[in-house]
Amino acid sequence: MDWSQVNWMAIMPELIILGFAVIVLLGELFLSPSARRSLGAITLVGIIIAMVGVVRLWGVEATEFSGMFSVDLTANVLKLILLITTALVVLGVLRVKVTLGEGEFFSLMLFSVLGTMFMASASDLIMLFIALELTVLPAYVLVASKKNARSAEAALKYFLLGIVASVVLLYGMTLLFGMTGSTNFTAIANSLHGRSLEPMLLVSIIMIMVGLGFKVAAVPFHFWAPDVYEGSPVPVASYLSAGPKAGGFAALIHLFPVALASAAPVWATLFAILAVLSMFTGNLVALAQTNVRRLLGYSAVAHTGYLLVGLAVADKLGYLSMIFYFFVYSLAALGAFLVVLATTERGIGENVTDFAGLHKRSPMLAIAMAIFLFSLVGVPPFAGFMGKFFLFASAVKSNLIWLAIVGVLNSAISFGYYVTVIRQMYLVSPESDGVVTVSKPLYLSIMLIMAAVVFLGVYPTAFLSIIKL
Amino acid sequence: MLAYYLSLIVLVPILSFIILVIFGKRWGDKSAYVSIAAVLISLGLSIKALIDVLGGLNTKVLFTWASIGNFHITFGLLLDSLSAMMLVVVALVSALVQIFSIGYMHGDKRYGWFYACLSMFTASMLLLVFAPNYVQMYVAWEGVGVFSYLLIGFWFEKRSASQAAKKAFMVTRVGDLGFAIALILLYINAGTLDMDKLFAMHFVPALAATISILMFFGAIGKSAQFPLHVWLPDAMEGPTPVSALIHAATMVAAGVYLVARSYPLFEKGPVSLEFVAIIGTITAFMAATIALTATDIKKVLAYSTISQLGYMMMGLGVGAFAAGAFHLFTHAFFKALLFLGAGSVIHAVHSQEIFEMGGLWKKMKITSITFIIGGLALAGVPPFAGFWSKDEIILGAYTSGHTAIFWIGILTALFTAFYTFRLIFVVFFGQPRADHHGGHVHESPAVMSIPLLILGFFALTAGLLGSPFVHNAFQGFIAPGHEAEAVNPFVMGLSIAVALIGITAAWLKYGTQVLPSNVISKNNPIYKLVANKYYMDEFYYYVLIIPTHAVARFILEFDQKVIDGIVNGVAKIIAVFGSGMRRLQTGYVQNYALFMLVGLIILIIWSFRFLGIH
Amino acid sequence: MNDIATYIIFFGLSTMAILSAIAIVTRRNLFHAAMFLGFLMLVVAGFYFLLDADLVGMMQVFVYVGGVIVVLLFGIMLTSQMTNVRMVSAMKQKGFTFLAVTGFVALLISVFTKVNLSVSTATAPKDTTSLVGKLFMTNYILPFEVMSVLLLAALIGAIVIARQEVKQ
Amino acid sequence: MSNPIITTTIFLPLLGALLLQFIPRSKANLIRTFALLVTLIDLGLGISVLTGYKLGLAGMQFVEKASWIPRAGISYHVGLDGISLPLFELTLLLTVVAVLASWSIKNRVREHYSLMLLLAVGMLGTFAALDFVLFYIFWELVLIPMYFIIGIWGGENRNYAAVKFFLYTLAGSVLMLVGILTLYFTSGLGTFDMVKLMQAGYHSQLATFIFITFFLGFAVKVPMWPFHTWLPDAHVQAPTAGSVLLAGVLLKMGTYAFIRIVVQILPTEFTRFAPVIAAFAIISIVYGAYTALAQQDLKKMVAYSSVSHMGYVMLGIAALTPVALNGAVLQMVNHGLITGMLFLMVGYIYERTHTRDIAKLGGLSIKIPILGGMFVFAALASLGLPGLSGFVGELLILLGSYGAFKIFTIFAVLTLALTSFYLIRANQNAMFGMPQSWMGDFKDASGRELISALPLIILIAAIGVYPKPFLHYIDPAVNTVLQIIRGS
Amino acid sequence: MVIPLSWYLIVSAILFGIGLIGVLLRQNAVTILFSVEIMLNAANINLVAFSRYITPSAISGQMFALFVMAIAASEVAVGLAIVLTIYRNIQSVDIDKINIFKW
Repeated sequence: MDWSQVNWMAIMPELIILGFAVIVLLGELFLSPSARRSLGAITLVGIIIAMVGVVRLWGVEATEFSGMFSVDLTANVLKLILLITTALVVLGVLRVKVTLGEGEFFSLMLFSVLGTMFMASASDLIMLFIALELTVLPAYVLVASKKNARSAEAALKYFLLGIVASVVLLYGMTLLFGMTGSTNFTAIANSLHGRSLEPMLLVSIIMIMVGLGFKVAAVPFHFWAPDVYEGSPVPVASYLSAGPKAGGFAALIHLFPVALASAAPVWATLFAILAVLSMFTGNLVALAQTNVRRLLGYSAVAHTGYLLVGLAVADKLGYLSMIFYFFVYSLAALGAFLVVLATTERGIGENVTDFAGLHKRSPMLAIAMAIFLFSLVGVPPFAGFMGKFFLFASAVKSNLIWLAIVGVLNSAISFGYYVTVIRQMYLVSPESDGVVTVSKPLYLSIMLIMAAVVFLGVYPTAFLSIIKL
Repeated sequence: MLAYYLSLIVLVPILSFIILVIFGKRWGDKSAYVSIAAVLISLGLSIKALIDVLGGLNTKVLFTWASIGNFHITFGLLLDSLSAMMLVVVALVSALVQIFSIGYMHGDKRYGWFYACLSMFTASMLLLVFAPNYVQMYVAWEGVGVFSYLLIGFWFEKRSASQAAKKAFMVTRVGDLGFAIALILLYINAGTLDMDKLFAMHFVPALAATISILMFFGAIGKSAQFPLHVWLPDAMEGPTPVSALIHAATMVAAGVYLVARSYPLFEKGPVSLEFVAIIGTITAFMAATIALTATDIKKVLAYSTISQLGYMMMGLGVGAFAAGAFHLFTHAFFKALLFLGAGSVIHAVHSQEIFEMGGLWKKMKITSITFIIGGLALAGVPPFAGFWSKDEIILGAYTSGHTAIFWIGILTALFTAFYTFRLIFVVFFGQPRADHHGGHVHESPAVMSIPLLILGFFALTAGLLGSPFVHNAFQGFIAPGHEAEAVNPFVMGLSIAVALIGITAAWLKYGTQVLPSNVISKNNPIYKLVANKYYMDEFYYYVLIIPTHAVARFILEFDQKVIDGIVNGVAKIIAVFGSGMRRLQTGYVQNYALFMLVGLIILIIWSFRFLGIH
Repeated sequence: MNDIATYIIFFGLSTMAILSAIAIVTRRNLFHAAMFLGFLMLVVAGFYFLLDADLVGMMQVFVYVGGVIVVLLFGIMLTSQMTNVRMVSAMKQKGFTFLAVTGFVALLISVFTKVNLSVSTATAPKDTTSLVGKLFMTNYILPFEVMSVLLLAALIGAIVIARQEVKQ
Repeated sequence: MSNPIITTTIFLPLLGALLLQFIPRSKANLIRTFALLVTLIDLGLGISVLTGYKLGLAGMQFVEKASWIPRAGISYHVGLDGISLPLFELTLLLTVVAVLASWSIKNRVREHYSLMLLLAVGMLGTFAALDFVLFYIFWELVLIPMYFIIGIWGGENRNYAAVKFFLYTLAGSVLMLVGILTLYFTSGLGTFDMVKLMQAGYHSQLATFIFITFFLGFAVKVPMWPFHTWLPDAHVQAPTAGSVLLAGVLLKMGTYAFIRIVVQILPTEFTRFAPVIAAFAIISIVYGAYTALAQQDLKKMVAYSSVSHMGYVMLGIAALTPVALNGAVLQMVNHGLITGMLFLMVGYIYERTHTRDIAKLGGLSIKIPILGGMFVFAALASLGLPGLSGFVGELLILLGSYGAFKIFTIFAVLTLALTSFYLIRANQNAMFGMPQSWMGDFKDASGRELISALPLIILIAAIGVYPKPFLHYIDPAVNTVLQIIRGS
Repeated sequence: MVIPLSWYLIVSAILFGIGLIGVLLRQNAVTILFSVEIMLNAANINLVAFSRYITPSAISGQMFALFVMAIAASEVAVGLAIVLTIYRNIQSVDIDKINIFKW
């Protein structure tokens, strides 16, 4: 390998993140406790610089490192989404006491982000698997970072199920490797091209699907999600609601349509089934929830269902719609979690009823939360609607009208639980009149997300033209 | 110019209405003058119109009310002999009633509103009379209905009054549905609702008959024909001048006017005329029998009105078009007179029960005399107005070969004479029965008695216009095509005879008490049947109203339990599913892992089975 | 190595692997279980050698037996009593688990027996160690680097949550 | 495009709502006045549209078009024709009325008016939108403010009603979204532009499916039996202004959408299914009338009467004759005015009596003659009294429908008796009779209340007395619609 | 090359299944980690066997297996740390005592 031929620019964003992760980690070691406060800001700077790096790679289509790593539009967009949401999380927790030392916390987060970025660019099974582990291992740690029983339980569940899923994924990958003799996506695709669908391939596909389905919390591999969303420290839950999933979807988008293209009819159908199961399970069970974070956890499951519609469609429109929806979903879900963060920071509980009269105690938080929830329902003019619009459009275009119908009906059902929060915020009078103050960065973060949710709902072209939908 | 003054006939009362709605409350008693002035202007212009028509004018003023594509609904003013005659009658009676009301309604707290309604009622009625097409007819028809509703329910604090108003509105509305359907059928089959165009068209007799009969349903309701007459007696809850205006001269006559107006259409389907005749006859007879037993002065008059309206329908039905119209004309005067007279009496004795009155002759000379004139006209004693017209109708039945109708008509005439004079003898003669009124009873003020006198004059003379002495000038004017029959001595003699017999019988029983008071036992089933108005109200109550409410309640129940139950049920099922599936999330990580494994296995097996891979 | 010997070795290894795996899962004494795990790793290393994967076999011995097992033993000693642990968790899913797992394994086996892969008859490279080393530095440089980051992250992560808070 | 008056009219309330946030919460009167001012200016703009509208022309006027989401063939495209213009104006008027009607709201005033102004944006946009996606967005946009208006200022059972309203209509409309998408992909035109879709003439195997989704979406909104049960709850629980706008405008969105979208884009399907629609319509008519008759709650009665009245509109639409369709459009406006006024009166009365139980009321015409009188007036208009606007619409609908649906039309006519029955019954029991003993002294209509009702009264009377000028706006547009139908 | 490829796969499948049973049934969190290790080894047997039989010259399967080993090590490290935290909180590593979050 000729080192000079490596396009270092291609992994520049990753290198930046890695660099900042190390810097932040070292900062924890060498800085005074008061100076460590600035590590969050440094992290933010790092992420923003990485964003610049991603943007500079716009339009680049390259495969580097012997086919391990590829840059394309999808990867770039997903990385950008990941970086944006992570930046918003970091901004949000800037003045929040995090559960570990700042340096540890942010560096672990950056490591996880790094893994996710590699997942988005992985074009080889080995790379994908390692990147996936890099994504989740720091995430397990972050979940456990509060070190109390709740945090530890969430972490343990996440971890145990996570490694089982990883093993299943790995086993599926071994079978795929055995079938094709290669770990490279393109090579796998070439090898599979024209071959009939063998049972082993099918088993392999399904096992891979399980592994990645776990990452994106698709039913029936979703069980960790509600428990973890409820049990992990709120800043971590905020991060989990958006970031790591990007990796899962990136992997799905790269692995299935690229490497497994020849089996598309099979896995498309399977994804449709998972989509339907996820939508129904997530939405129906969420109806019975009283804890806001748990509710958002189930809602995340349901949204995975919507997102999988893009894979069930199995065409470009489907994938791009999925990416768009992923973005708007992440924003809204993250926003909702940040609102929960803002309230829990002020000692307000996490039950739906604890939101009673929030409109009075903090009008802006309430408005923001309402907008996020309406966006999650998919009511215009918020971004969630536009996301669903394109997603279901792609389903209809591929004659999956039934799936679109299931999807839209589920959106309607989902209002049933989102509204319980809205109802508490606006229709019920507060038990305490105390004004909920929010730290400035967190407030800024929430407002930025709110603006984005409204803006993307009103003028989605801004984003669509970026992803060339 | 013509258009202006014709439209003013309608517009002036409308203007009065608008003014009174806004200022009536503030102006109080003075409101009357606005309304009266307006109606007098209308009357004057109507008379001018009549004179113009007598001078040969026959015109139509039209303007488009609504147009869709090339379908135009026009509104307009149709002036011909029939409408001119009606205009004058309506305006005249209305004017007199309004003047009378100054006295009668004196001190009422909703005085302005009363006159506003009277104005608008008059306007609606005039608009109806003018109608050159059925839409306008229908519009005015309903307008008349609603203002009669408001006027009957004028004393709406009284439960009975508001009930009566509701009943009047509802019952006439039921009839109107027939009218509405007729309208639709006309539009569908002819593409127009203009009368002259319709009358010039050719219709299949069956269709024409269907339409005519449906249209006649409207008349049945409005003109209180059997079986929809039940509202009119109750409507006596309204102030008496209202009864005089609405239930004598104008609104109830609208049905007759409708049939008269649509006569060419009815003639295209002759069956419909038979139907009209039969309904008219039944109504005339039945109402007359009920009137025999009624003891409320206004109720007696109400039933007599129904009966007389039946006569008019009978006349129209048997082909005596002119006679029917003529009776409409004469009846307007004498019945208004009788009602106003009754009003005067009620005003004086504060009671409507005839057996609480008596001996009023001495105290209320003008009222008594004019009332007796009215009674004679109603009973059909020559030369009073009613005689000439009624006789013509019976004659028409006779000559057209409707023998049964003829004899029933004669019998009804007998009853009419009897109940009329029963009323007169009981109320005006004999001893005052309720002494506590005695001392205060006195003649009504001039504003009340003068209208009585004027109407008395007309009741006396109006019939002469259509009498053979002037060669049936009225009939010739109204219906050039339907000249009156030549005088038939047999028929005329018979009708005079029955009138006199009836009066004598009444005198024997109530004037002198020669006849025992228990000629007919009150327990006699026939008496009971009649006294209970043939149980028509009960019939409607049990057959229509109760079932309607029951159905409504059932449907509501169905709506809440079944339809809304399904809606809520779906929501509940979804929620139940949710809480059921929630149980899968046991909290035990190994359960989760097992579920994942099971999911994996199921996916594999499913795809082996259904994706055709082996 | 003749064929029969190969067979014997394979069956021997297989039997030992399966038995030790069963032992791991069924032993009530955690220390014994750990020992069996170590033994299993060695057996698996035997498979690797049988498959001409010298380096992988060596790594198996070093990493697992020398690394993972030791870490696991630390874990055992830190967290709980080693002997007489309760076997089956309270969840009533024993029968169903056996059924499901057996079904799944049977399914896998039936797939494996039916599969018809084009087996290459080429011989494996003899010196995998240098080849692997070269590949790590060339084609696999990126995963290798990411792997090191992963190890770093895991290490830090393990430390930050395992350490006792001294501040309080 | 040089003078984007429609856009300005649609979005002015949004600007107003934003500006409203700068007025301190405590200055309730200033907030009210400002909101009133905004709606009045908007109404003024609307009137200038009305005067600028060229009569007798078919097709859209004041068309404004701009690129929006070009990749998906979605554009910002608004315009008005003779069908949408009256509804557009009605919305503007009723918004002013609603602002006046909610003057008495004391709590959370600023939120209330902000939501009301947002609601106006959605309603106006729905009627003006000529792009499917834009239409859908406005259509849904209405839900959010309405949810809050019912939910915050509603009656006892407001939460249930608000959620039911939202969920039910949402469930209907999301299906419609699938229909819209199917239409888009099967039309092959690659556009969501309604005008283009209308002109292109749509044929597809999936047309029936699309029709059904549209039908469900719109039928819920109208609402047609059996999708109506959200309505009584929502109407009854909503505050007065909410009820006025719900009944006055929101229901019209459904019928309007039937004419604008189903009839014009799926003419073949519509004609095929017209008898079914008519059957649903007639069931709504009869059913609504019966349920209204059985009501003890004045507001519920008015609510159920809406089901019945909207059935007439649907019958007129299903008939697809020029007369019936004209009648249907006119009747939409009429129903908006009349039922709006009925709800207004019921609301005002409730503010005084604190009960809507017909059995507990009585003699209100004595206690509060002006309000009582106006209620009677509205009730009479509602039962189709000639000379008032309800009659004209119903007459045209019935005249026009008979040719298409004989038996149905006869039933519709017969139901008029029931309509009178329940309204007259309400009149009699609530307005007439002696006042109940528990009643204290009530103040009669204040100037503000009178002014809020006055435009409605004038319009109801004006349309009833002389409908020709109003039909002048509607007729050419209806003709265009029918040409599409005939062309298919 | 006398042993058919499928035999290795079968052994791997059986080991995988035994590991799975351990994960699903054992009560002790540490034992579950053991069981996961069994499964990882099963996967690695696959990788190496495939590498030998399918692509003997390119040793990508072996490379993969090496990476898996490293990953297994890091997973064990993190996993044990988490188990340790649990132990500190509830003085037990019984998996069925970990049940705060449910439904």
